[in-house]
Amino acid sequence: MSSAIGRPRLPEEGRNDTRRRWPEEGLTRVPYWVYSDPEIYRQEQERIFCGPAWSFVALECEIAQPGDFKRTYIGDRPIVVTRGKDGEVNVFVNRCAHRGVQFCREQRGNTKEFVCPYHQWSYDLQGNLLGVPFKRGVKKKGGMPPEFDTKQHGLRKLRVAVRHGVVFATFSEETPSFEDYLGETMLSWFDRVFDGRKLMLLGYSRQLIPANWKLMFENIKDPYHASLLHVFLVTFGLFRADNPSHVQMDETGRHGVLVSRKGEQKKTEDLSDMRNFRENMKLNDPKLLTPVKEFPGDATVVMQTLWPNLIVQQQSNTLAMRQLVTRGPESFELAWTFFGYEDDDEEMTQIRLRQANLMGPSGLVSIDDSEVMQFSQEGISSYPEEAGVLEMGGSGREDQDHIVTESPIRAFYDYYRQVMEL
Amino acid sequence: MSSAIGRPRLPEEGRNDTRRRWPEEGLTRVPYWVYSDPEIYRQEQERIFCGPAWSFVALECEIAQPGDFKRTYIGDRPIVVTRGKDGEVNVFVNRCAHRGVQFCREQRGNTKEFVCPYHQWSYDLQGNLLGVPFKRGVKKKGGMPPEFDTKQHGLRKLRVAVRHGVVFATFSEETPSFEDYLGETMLSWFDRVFDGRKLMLLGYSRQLIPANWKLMFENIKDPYHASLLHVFLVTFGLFRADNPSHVQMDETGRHGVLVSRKGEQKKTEDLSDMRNFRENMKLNDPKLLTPVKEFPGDATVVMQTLWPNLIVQQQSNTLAMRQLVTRGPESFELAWTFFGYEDDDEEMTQIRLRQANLMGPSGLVSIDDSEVMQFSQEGISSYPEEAGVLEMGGSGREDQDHIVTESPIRAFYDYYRQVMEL
Amino acid sequence: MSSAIGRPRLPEEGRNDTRRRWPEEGLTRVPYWVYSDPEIYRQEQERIFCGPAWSFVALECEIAQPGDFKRTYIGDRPIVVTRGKDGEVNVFVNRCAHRGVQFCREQRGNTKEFVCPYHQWSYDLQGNLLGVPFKRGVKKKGGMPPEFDTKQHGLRKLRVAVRHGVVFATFSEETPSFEDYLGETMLSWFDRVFDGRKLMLLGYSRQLIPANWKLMFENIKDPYHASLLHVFLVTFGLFRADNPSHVQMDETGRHGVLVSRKGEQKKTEDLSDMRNFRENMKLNDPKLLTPVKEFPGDATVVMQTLWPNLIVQQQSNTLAMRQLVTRGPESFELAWTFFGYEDDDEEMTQIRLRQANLMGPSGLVSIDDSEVMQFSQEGISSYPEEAGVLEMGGSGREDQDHIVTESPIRAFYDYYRQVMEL
Amino acid sequence: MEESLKLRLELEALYADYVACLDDGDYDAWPEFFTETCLYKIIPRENFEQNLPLATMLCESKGMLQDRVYAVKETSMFGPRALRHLVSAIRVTGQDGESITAQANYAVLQTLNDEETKIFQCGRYLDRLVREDGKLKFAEKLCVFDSNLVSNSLIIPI
Amino acid sequence: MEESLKLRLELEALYADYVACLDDGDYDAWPEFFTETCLYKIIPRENFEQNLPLATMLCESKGMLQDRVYAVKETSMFGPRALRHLVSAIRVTGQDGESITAQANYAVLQTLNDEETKIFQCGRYLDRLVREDGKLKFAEKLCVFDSNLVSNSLIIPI
Amino acid sequence: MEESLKLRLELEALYADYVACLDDGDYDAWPEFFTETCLYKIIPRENFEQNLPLATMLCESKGMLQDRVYAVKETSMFGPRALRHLVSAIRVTGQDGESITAQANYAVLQTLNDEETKIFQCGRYLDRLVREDGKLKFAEKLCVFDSNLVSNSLIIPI
Ligand code: FES
Ligand code: FES
Ligand code: FES
Ligand SMILES: [Fe+3]
Ligand SMILES: [Fe+3]
Ligand SMILES: [Fe+3]
Repeated sequence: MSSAIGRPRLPEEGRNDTRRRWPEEGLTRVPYWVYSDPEIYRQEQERIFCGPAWSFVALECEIAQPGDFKRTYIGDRPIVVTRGKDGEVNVFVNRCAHRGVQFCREQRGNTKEFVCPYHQWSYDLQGNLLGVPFKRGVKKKGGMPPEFDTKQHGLRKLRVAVRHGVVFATFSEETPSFEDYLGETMLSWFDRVFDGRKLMLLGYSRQLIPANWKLMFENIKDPYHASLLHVFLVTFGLFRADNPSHVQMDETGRHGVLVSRKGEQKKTEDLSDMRNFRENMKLNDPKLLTPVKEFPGDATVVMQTLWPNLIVQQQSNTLAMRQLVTRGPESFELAWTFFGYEDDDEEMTQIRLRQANLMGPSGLVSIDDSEVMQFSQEGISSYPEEAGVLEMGGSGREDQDHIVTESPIRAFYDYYRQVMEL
Repeated sequence: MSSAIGRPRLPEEGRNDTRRRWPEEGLTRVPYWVYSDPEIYRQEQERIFCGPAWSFVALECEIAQPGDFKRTYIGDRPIVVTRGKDGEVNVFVNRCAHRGVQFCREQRGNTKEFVCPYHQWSYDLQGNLLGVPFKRGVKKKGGMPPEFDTKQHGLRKLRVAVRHGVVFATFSEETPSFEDYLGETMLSWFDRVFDGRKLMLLGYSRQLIPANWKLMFENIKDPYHASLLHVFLVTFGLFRADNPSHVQMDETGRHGVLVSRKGEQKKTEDLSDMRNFRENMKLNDPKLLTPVKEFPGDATVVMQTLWPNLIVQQQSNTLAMRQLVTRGPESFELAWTFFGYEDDDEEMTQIRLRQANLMGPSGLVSIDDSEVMQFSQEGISSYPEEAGVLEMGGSGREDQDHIVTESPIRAFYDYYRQVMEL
Repeated sequence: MSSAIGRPRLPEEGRNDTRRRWPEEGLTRVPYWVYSDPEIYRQEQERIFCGPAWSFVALECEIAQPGDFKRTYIGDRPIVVTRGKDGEVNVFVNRCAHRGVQFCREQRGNTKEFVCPYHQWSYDLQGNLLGVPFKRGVKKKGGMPPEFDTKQHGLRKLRVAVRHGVVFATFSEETPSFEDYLGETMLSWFDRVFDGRKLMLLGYSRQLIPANWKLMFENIKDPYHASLLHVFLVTFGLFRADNPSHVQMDETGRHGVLVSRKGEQKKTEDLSDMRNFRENMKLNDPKLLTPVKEFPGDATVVMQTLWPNLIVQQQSNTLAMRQLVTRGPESFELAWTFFGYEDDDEEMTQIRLRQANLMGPSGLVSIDDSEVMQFSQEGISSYPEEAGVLEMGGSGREDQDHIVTESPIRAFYDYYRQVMEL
Repeated sequence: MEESLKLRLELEALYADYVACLDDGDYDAWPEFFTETCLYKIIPRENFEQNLPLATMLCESKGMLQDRVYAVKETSMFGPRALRHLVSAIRVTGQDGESITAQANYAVLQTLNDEETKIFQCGRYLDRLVREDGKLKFAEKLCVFDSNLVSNSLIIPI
Repeated sequence: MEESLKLRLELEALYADYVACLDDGDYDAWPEFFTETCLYKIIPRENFEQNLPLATMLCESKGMLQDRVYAVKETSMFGPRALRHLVSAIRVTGQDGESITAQANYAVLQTLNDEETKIFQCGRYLDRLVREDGKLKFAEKLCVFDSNLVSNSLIIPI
Repeated sequence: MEESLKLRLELEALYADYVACLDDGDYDAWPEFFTETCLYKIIPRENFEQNLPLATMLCESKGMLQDRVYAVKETSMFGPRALRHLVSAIRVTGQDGESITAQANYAVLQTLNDEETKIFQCGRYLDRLVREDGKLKFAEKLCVFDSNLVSNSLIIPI
């Protein structure tokens, strides 16, 4: 953060400590101390979440009307997203400029202004300080000094980028434009779901996952696990290792996309490695798995990971933003915002809601992931001196046209190490 | 603490770390790392609570009879307050001199001696070691070495000061007399409530507040908030910004008093800033707000803050000690001891009990404060590099004859920085 | 741990900090910071639990059949104990060699192999990596690099020692043989209960005790407390200070044994120091205290403490392993495994089960201990600069033929300081 | 059916309605469970056991209950929360011509924004009821809570 | 005995059987508490209050309930756990010729390996029941949970 | 009223009295809920499920219950605490000429000095009752607790 006062700096010691030296193997290893060390976590807040990165904060449809607001976080820092009277989207800290009160308490709402409960300093929807009660004192006594300038004491504002209904924000002045930040390839995948149609909010799900936030990114950037861990997917033919699939990254390696296509639901020889395969299973109520084709191309699942806090999920017809809110080194909140399009008819909405059973805290697919993340943290945290092995698909970090690879995870940590100077 | 063994010293590093540098603005800023940094908390225990300061520990009426005791804390250190057979008040640590057991487990009681459950070392009401079982062994074997001197192994005693029924204690030999410690002005305010009449215990309330302990002092040293935050007070005319009021501090700035007088319950122009004002509200049962004049002068509310752990509350006829017990950097227990005078008649007691509805964990006034402290901590703790702004009433730390000021808070931190060498 | 990558080293600073300097008195003092300092805890994990020491992990009868396994911990590090097809016992980490998942989730069971849920890497009962799905890719794409050697990627194995039905394991290559590790004296006491007869598992009890793990060893190595704290023992004549008793240690001081004999249930003059003595108490149902003589010699209670995580309990006819599982500096799990012998008849089993009422989380004796450990931690943790006094029975660390001594505790810390370089 | 059993079943229904009223946030209806001259107290165990008269919350009439409701709805500042009562072991402990005494165990679970559900407090209801126009009303309701320590503020009645 | 009381007592027995079925892990029996065309939803309070249609778990027929059971038993990967329901304040809130509406408070306590018991979630059942062959069945069961935040995964139905 | 319903209501009253007795600390009265030759066990789920015979607390007669009470009152050393039982889903699961089997879910909340209330344990009562002089008594009471892990000591019976 660019504030001049008392800014935390990394103690030199922190950088050179042998306890925080990356294994010599480089890209093919991730040392386990990155998942639990409190000092690493502190630096992540500063360098990553408050650094030059666009964090997802809202969908426009969550704050459709002037005066609408949403309360959320970037990293663990509380912020507020509003729509001003002019229709523009604003983002500022949820921390009173006076003495720090987290003044906004409702998850969502509509307001004309924000009034801090403590001394009723009031702010407009842009975060500007409107009023300081008794600023000129009472009966000619007290009040703020004459040189006190309300313009200097507004809420700290974040830069905002809105693209096709999705709102991002950044604490840093150095973050490039959102389009440059994503890069051409990632932007085109982003625009596949966010094609300019108005979005419609379907609802929220929230999980508190007892694991380091990076394990969530590893999970989604890991196509290798899908056909092995997710028996439901495999049993009902939604995903298989031999489906035509590919992974792509942006140039920096921080963003990525996993694309796959529905395969068949029968046994082939390539699947001898999938011990969980069951042939010919049928649902009692097949409505759940009756997808409707709606996107161009033949991809049925597209999972896009956007540094540092977002996963855009398109799994058949269930669409969701998965926002990561860090809560210390060993825990994060996964906040799901499910949505559809304003032009969906009732039946389409019902299909989306029904398929939401696949994802979220009770997701027939995602349960496996949230459980396995907990198991990972429990294996990792008491062995900080050990390291994970990332050798599937080689040791590089390039795009690949199959899913038997950990390339996207290597790419992620390649960028991570740069930002963290590790 | 003056113990010679293994005494923690501040690592030099801790003092010079740029992460712990006070903002250049000085008195008008409080950096947010003081509310959450564990190392700052550790130093506060040592320098403040175990330092040269008188901490409130009991009312005499809580331990009226010889043998009566009370279990409590200074900072986070467990202690016991007793009344000896000689009628004197004693304070010592609640930590067996043998191997550290917190031997006293009941909140209050009466006893002839304290016996540690582990090996039944026994202590008298002064904390002297009375007996060590099998000190001379059994059947001529074992026991303590001949040079073992029970006089050297009593419970660590604290110095005690009792004034007009109120008991204070200190770990330090350097603390001046209680009277000098308070200073003339503070002492006269103290003596206003504690005028020598015997006190009568009415009962306890305890809250666990998820905020740094200093936020409680800021709250009570902040007359500016009362007419803005406390809608109940304002609605029913108990406090208003235009009431005649003033704040006073001792010379060091560590203690303070906020004095105010009941005003009228109608709208005047000075109140245009009070958005919560409602005219002509009446209670369904007006008994709650039917105060009886009992103190000399016209002050209706006097809140005195005594460094480092006490607030003396006189709000109309409800009297209470509010003792701060720290529980880590982000949490403290607020222990309320409500009292009256022994010469109160039954009706007066009932008035006090009824008005206790204004204060405590369910206080019609104090709920607002405990909630806002939580909101403060939630706004502050993830932005440690930012700072609060204290410019109301100028930038000095002098007494003021109005309430539109943060002068007492500036005075508090002025002294705090000296003690903490920050 | 001998892993080469990113191994934590002690920062020099940690060793010289005056906050971590042992009191000059040496053996007769234990500074209270050893019970709560997180850095001390971290070093204990590395130097003690992952160091050259045999930790108890299982009874053979818990994993009687090939394929049987048990999930447990050494220090706070998760491990698995298995019986291979060859009947041999194996111990390895419960942390997938791929990316760290704690793959074994059931407390006990029987299996042919372990399959990590994340990517289904499979391991045999020795911890060898058997299979990596899609190792050679799918449709000729992806997979592991050709040089990937499954032999190099098994689960980290621990060394195993089995003696008379009891299984120990160590992370270190330097740990001497189990027999040398115990030494002759300790081994003979060990062999008293574990005489080669097959054991029979009776069941588990687990407690989460809010105290540092070393307080548990102090407690059992402290014969001084038994006749004072345990009123039940004394009231019903199971243990008295004047019973013939002795304490023995191995040469290093790390292991110990407390041996005592049942005394009489009447008052003698030596007992004037036992304030809890009650004469002539009788149980309503005396079955509870009707022991059967079963071991050679006249000892009725033998409590053996084996560094770093085991207490072998023989209290009359109730036999149990008490395993210490650390959970941070201020908490540990005490895992009790009660057992008998395979050749016990039904009545003997019932006697053991009945006498189990004396021990465990509801033990008529052990309740006192677990409560007093909590009280100790609560007295100790906020006074880190103070120290416990160990002068009972002198200042040495030799064997003694009575119980009025703290010699075994001094011996324990003598060894502890060596290992910890404190 | 015996009278005593009938009474217990009636009480169970009353307690169910009472806690549903609070958990649903229907605060205006809450005073209607009481008589005009009722006594309502929430009191920590330590004061109760030591015979110290101080209550954490004290209402000496239905009017005071209504004033509490006014404060909760109009004047108090507090963060959003959900409360959930569990009541168990409802027992009629006495009965004379005029009134009925009853007891029950309760627990109140509280959920704040962004947090997991926590036990807010648990304790015992010690109640005296009378019949008005056929309906049972609380003439006295004592909530003695076990913890002494309140998790920040106790805003909504128990 | 009055009809309304009789119904309440019948409901209490039904809820007791329902939670025992889940706590005992007898998942195959669970769908039998519902009608063929039932609607079952677990929904966070925020969606419920904001009229957002998304449910955390949604079953639109007994078949879907059975599919959930199949997933719990055969396809989902999750750590061992014990669940324990507490139900309180069961109330009949409406009744017409065809169906009965009822409410209750619930809390679910969860215990994972090596951990102490925690509140997994609490909330309100909002149910509609019909009688089939003399037995009450859930035609609609809504579990609105207070916490919004799920403690990792919600695997077993509530 | 049907006999089975009557029995359930009688059991509900019995459980309410039973937990009130314990929560009120009226330990001397506790053995009176049992027969002379009763069997009382508190047993962790893992032992119960693995058929391991070890109990955390085992009393094989009313005399042993009384001895436990003596220990709690006279010999055991432990810190002050408040306990609070919640019982739910009481069900009669069997009945023959001589005895009745019943089950219920329970949770025990514990409050220590200076601490907030915590779940001490939860689990299931598995009981067998017989009638003595018209009153139901526990011939067997099994408390199977979910957590395996006891929060320090289990001193007071469940
Ligand atoms: S802290 Fe917000 S107005 Fe003072
Ligand atoms: S610790 Fe207190 S007597 Fe030993
Ligand atoms: S983490 Fe175990 S197989 Fe990948
Ligand atoms: Fe997945
Ligand atoms: Fe205030
Ligand atoms: Fe002991």
